[in-house]
Amino acid sequence: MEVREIKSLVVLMNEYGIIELEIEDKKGKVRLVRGSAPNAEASTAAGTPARAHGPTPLPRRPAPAAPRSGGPIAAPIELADNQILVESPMVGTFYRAASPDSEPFVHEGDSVRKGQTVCIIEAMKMMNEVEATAAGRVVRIIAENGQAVEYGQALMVLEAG
Amino acid sequence: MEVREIKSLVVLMNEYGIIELEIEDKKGKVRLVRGSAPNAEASTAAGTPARAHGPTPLPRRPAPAAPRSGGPIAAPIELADNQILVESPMVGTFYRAASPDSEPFVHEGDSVRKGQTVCIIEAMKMMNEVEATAAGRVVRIIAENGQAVEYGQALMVLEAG
Amino acid sequence: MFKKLLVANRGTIAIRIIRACRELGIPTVAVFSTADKDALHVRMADESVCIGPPAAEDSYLNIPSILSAALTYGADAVHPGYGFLSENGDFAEACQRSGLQFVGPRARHIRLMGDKPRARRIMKRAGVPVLPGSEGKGVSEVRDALADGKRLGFPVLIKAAAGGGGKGMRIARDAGELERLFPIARGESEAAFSSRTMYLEKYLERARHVEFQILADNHRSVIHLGERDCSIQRRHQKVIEESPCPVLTARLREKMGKAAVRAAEVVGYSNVGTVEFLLAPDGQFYFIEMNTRIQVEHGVTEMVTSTDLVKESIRMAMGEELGIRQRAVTFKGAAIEFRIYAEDPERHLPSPGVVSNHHPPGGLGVRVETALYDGYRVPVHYDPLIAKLIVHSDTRDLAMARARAALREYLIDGIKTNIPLHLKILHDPDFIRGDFATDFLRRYEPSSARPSDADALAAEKAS
Amino acid sequence: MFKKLLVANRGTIAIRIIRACRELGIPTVAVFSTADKDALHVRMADESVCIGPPAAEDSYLNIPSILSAALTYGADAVHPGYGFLSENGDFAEACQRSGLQFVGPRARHIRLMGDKPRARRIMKRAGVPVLPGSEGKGVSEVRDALADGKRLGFPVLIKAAAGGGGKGMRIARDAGELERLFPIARGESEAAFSSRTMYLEKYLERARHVEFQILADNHRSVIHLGERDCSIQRRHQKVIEESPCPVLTARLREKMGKAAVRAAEVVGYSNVGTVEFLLAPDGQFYFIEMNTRIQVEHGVTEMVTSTDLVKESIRMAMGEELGIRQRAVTFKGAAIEFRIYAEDPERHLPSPGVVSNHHPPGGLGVRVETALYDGYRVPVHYDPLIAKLIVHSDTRDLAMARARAALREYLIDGIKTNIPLHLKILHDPDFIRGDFATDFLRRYEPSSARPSDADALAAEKAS
Repeated sequence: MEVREIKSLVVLMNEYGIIELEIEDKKGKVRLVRGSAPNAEASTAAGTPARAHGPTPLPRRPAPAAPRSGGPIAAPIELADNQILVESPMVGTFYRAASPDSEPFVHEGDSVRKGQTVCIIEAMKMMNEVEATAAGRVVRIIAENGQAVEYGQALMVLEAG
Repeated sequence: MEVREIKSLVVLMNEYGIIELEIEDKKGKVRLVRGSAPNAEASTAAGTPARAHGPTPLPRRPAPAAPRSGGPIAAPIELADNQILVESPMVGTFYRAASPDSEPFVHEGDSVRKGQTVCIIEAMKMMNEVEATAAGRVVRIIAENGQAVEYGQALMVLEAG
Repeated sequence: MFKKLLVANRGTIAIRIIRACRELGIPTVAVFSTADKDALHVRMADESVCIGPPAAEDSYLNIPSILSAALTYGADAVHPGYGFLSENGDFAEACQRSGLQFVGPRARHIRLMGDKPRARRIMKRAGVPVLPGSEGKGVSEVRDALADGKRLGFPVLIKAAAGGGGKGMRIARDAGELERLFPIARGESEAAFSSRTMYLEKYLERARHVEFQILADNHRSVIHLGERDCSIQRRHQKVIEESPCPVLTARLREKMGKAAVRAAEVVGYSNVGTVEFLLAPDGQFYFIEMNTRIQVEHGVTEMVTSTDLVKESIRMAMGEELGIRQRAVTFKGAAIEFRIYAEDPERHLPSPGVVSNHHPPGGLGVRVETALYDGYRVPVHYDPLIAKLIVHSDTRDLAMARARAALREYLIDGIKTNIPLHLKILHDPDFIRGDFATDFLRRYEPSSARPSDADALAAEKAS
Repeated sequence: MFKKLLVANRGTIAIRIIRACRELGIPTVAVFSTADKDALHVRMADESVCIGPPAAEDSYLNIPSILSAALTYGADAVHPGYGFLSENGDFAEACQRSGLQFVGPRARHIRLMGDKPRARRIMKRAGVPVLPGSEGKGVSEVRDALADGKRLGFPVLIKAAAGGGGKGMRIARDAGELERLFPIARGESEAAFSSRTMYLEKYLERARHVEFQILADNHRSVIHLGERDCSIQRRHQKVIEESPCPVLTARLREKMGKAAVRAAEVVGYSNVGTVEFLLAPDGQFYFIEMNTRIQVEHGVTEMVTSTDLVKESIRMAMGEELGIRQRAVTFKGAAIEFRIYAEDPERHLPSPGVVSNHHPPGGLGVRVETALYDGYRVPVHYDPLIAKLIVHSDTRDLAMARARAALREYLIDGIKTNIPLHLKILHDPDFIRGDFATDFLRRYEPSSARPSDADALAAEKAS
């Protein structure tokens, strides 16, 4: 699921007053919970003009699960006790391989050593290698190849073992 | 206790963040409860300029015991089951007697018939007689002679029997 | 300077008056009904008095209660705001008799302008163009109405002589409709104003509502502060007002402004007032009535002329002289007001409730007049106008851009508002071009609930 | 027109820039640190990107992160706001190298004006009066400083050549103080700017801080938009700014304005900028420095000149021409800005916390610029400026009356603010008369904690 897809879900939730939304597909699971339902009934009634004209959803109170896509404040990714996240150390573009022709650094199911390069973040034309912070198995690759990612955004899930 | 005295108490409470205040003296008992403490810590810290310069206390949420003096929204007057209030039917000036030389219509402790005149509200130079809505005993006269009263303001407490 | 001023109103206009008094250093007394005990104007005023139960007749329209409050609390002036008692000659007179300065015109001017056929006669004599219509004191019988209708040619508008707020108003497109609708309109007038007297006016197609702001002192100086185009109306409610009117030429503005000043001068009017005209597509304009009070939409004139009309109304009431001559009045940029109503924007039903997430817009050229606050319960008893957003910029296009940005920022939860409707209008090509008349908003009526002609056209008479 | 603009800032100025972009129809990208995930600018922008952890060096001062965000999200322009990277020549240059239009002056102008002794030399050559002070490239050794001090006569002000924000600044009242304080100031400069180069300026008693707003296009047209008096300062913070300066004559305004324009013209400056002067009690004025960015207090100039400076800065950056000539610039009324800081008004300590009961004032001539909302947690990591209240009216007296009314309405709970201090100042007879200099606020320091001369006088250099 791409950032823009999640964003449009969030807009939908906001417009139609959905409080909780859970989607599970082959790419993973997304669970979005709005802390309160500020715009549900009131400002954005049915028949509201399109988003471009519509009121900007402002925060009521900083909800723990505020509707942000990606990033450290994203929809929470549920981790088992023996799982850790590989997070983006910077803003940039996520690549799974060193070049378009190369093989991805890792696939889901692969085992990795601590310090092994698992992906690249391109920022300012520089390719920054992201290393596994611990040995383990790649159980899920969250980011899409070529996707814009922000600081702290979850890229992969590693499982110890 | 006069309206202006209560008002200054309310201002004090607001300025120093007092939530609840109870005063009992020979004239009666005043109990003021602030539903929330909006200005306590923040806008009106110690050393705030005098009221005339200070921020206007605005309501946070309509508190059930909002700090208003007199009137139907006044500090709640606690009534026993067999007690009722005589309330002002209009805005005006409360008088206990028909003229400055006359005897008051009633004193605390007096028994009254239903329909008996218990006081006068002067409004627009007209003297409006206020009648007891039930038979009973005047257990407390709340309003001060010559005091400005508003619509619905509690004037006296009657006790059945 | 007044010692103390009683604000005989509630909501946004009460806030507006209290702010003006604070700037002038005049202490204020607010009055309120038991339904308004938590209202913002009660908290903002220096003192406040409960004057009665929720029903307006028993509180905000209760003259003895309000006068008693003013006298008991030591006020020497009363500002009526708009609505309620603001155009009640008896109230103005009772204030003066009680030694209270009424902030507004003299009682006889309120009464004169409240009698619509009489106002028409006076204006006609003074050379102010009026719409062709019933002559004399009006008509009460269908027979006379039919004669007038034939003389004028259809369509005609049936109006109540004591009218206001669109009550007793119907459009008749032929003699048959007139015969059918006249008794209905007269019945409404009897119910609302205890008056059977009606009058007919020629109905103008595709007309705009263009009104001029008047400012007059007690020393016979009268100026106008330009116009407001209030054509965007829904039934009895103006919805959007702007200044300048997008189609007015400088020449026509001068001509209409002079007519408006003449209308006030001829009766010796004082304080603030508004002369309302219909502007036909051919550039002809016609007096319809004069409102003898501050208007809801006074803010747009304040923005383009840098004048504080509420402070001026108080200054005039204190007998001060107008400090400005007509030729010194200048206009800067364009201002648009958006009335925010607590209503379902689709179904146009009132939407009372408890306000949450109140986040008004701010910044350059953005002015909000509101009595809302977080946690406030909008009462069911009164007008659903809860806020006014006024934007000001160099041009109408820039003001519209600013309005779109501001309305997107505006958050009011807990109740429904017409903010989405305003955003739709701001993307309507005809509105953007300035090409509209008083029937513009009919296109945004829900198709299932499109009102009858008669209803929609009553919009022509919004106050 | 820019395709997309990245706002490289936070707080009120980020909101201000986003509003301007909305009006211009330019989509925006907000950047934020993890401490600002719930900040208003993040919600208001069309897109937003987390660029790092709370510490400013790792997020809002992190040039690669911000550039990467701009390129990754497809922006073609960057607005730096004020503070953070707004006066960093390397950032401006890096933007241009990455194909991003930097909304501000060229990198070399930022660098030139950032080198204070160099700016002084250029201004002196151009005939702009500068304070007597160190000549050439400045001084690094106590011995040279003492020689300068003797030549100038005491008191003197020690300043850092790369200075800003009051760092490395001390007043020396005699040679002994100079000898003692110079190494301390130099140490501060080394720590803050990695520079040992200092310079001395003659210290002016009872001077006012008067600055001129410059607007310049890329086609060598430069105008000024009048002055702002920013004398009400506490240590490194301006607290109240107003336009016009209460003591400036029309003649002096013209003279200072011309000097300010010349300062910009002589270097070929473009975009918005501010030329700061000290105005002595005898009417002499002296260039102190030029700020090469939008200022916090730009709003007061916007009110009195009806100019949208942020929109203008974006227009200039797109290469558009100034649409207005100097003689067409007119000034209307008086505007005053009150900076609202999240701080204890008595002890001047920052007061972070969760905002509740947020109720900003509104109405005619009242403008609020804020990034607050109910429930927002003011973070500890950044500047405590949380809002700006700007009032505008016909005269300074009326503006002060409006400010008193507005500040009484202003409610912000959950944190302490300096609103009570503003109300005190608005009742101070000297402030009311306009009779003050940069040391005015010392009288409101808590007596127990009255800061040393050196600290208080560093106020002279507030940015």
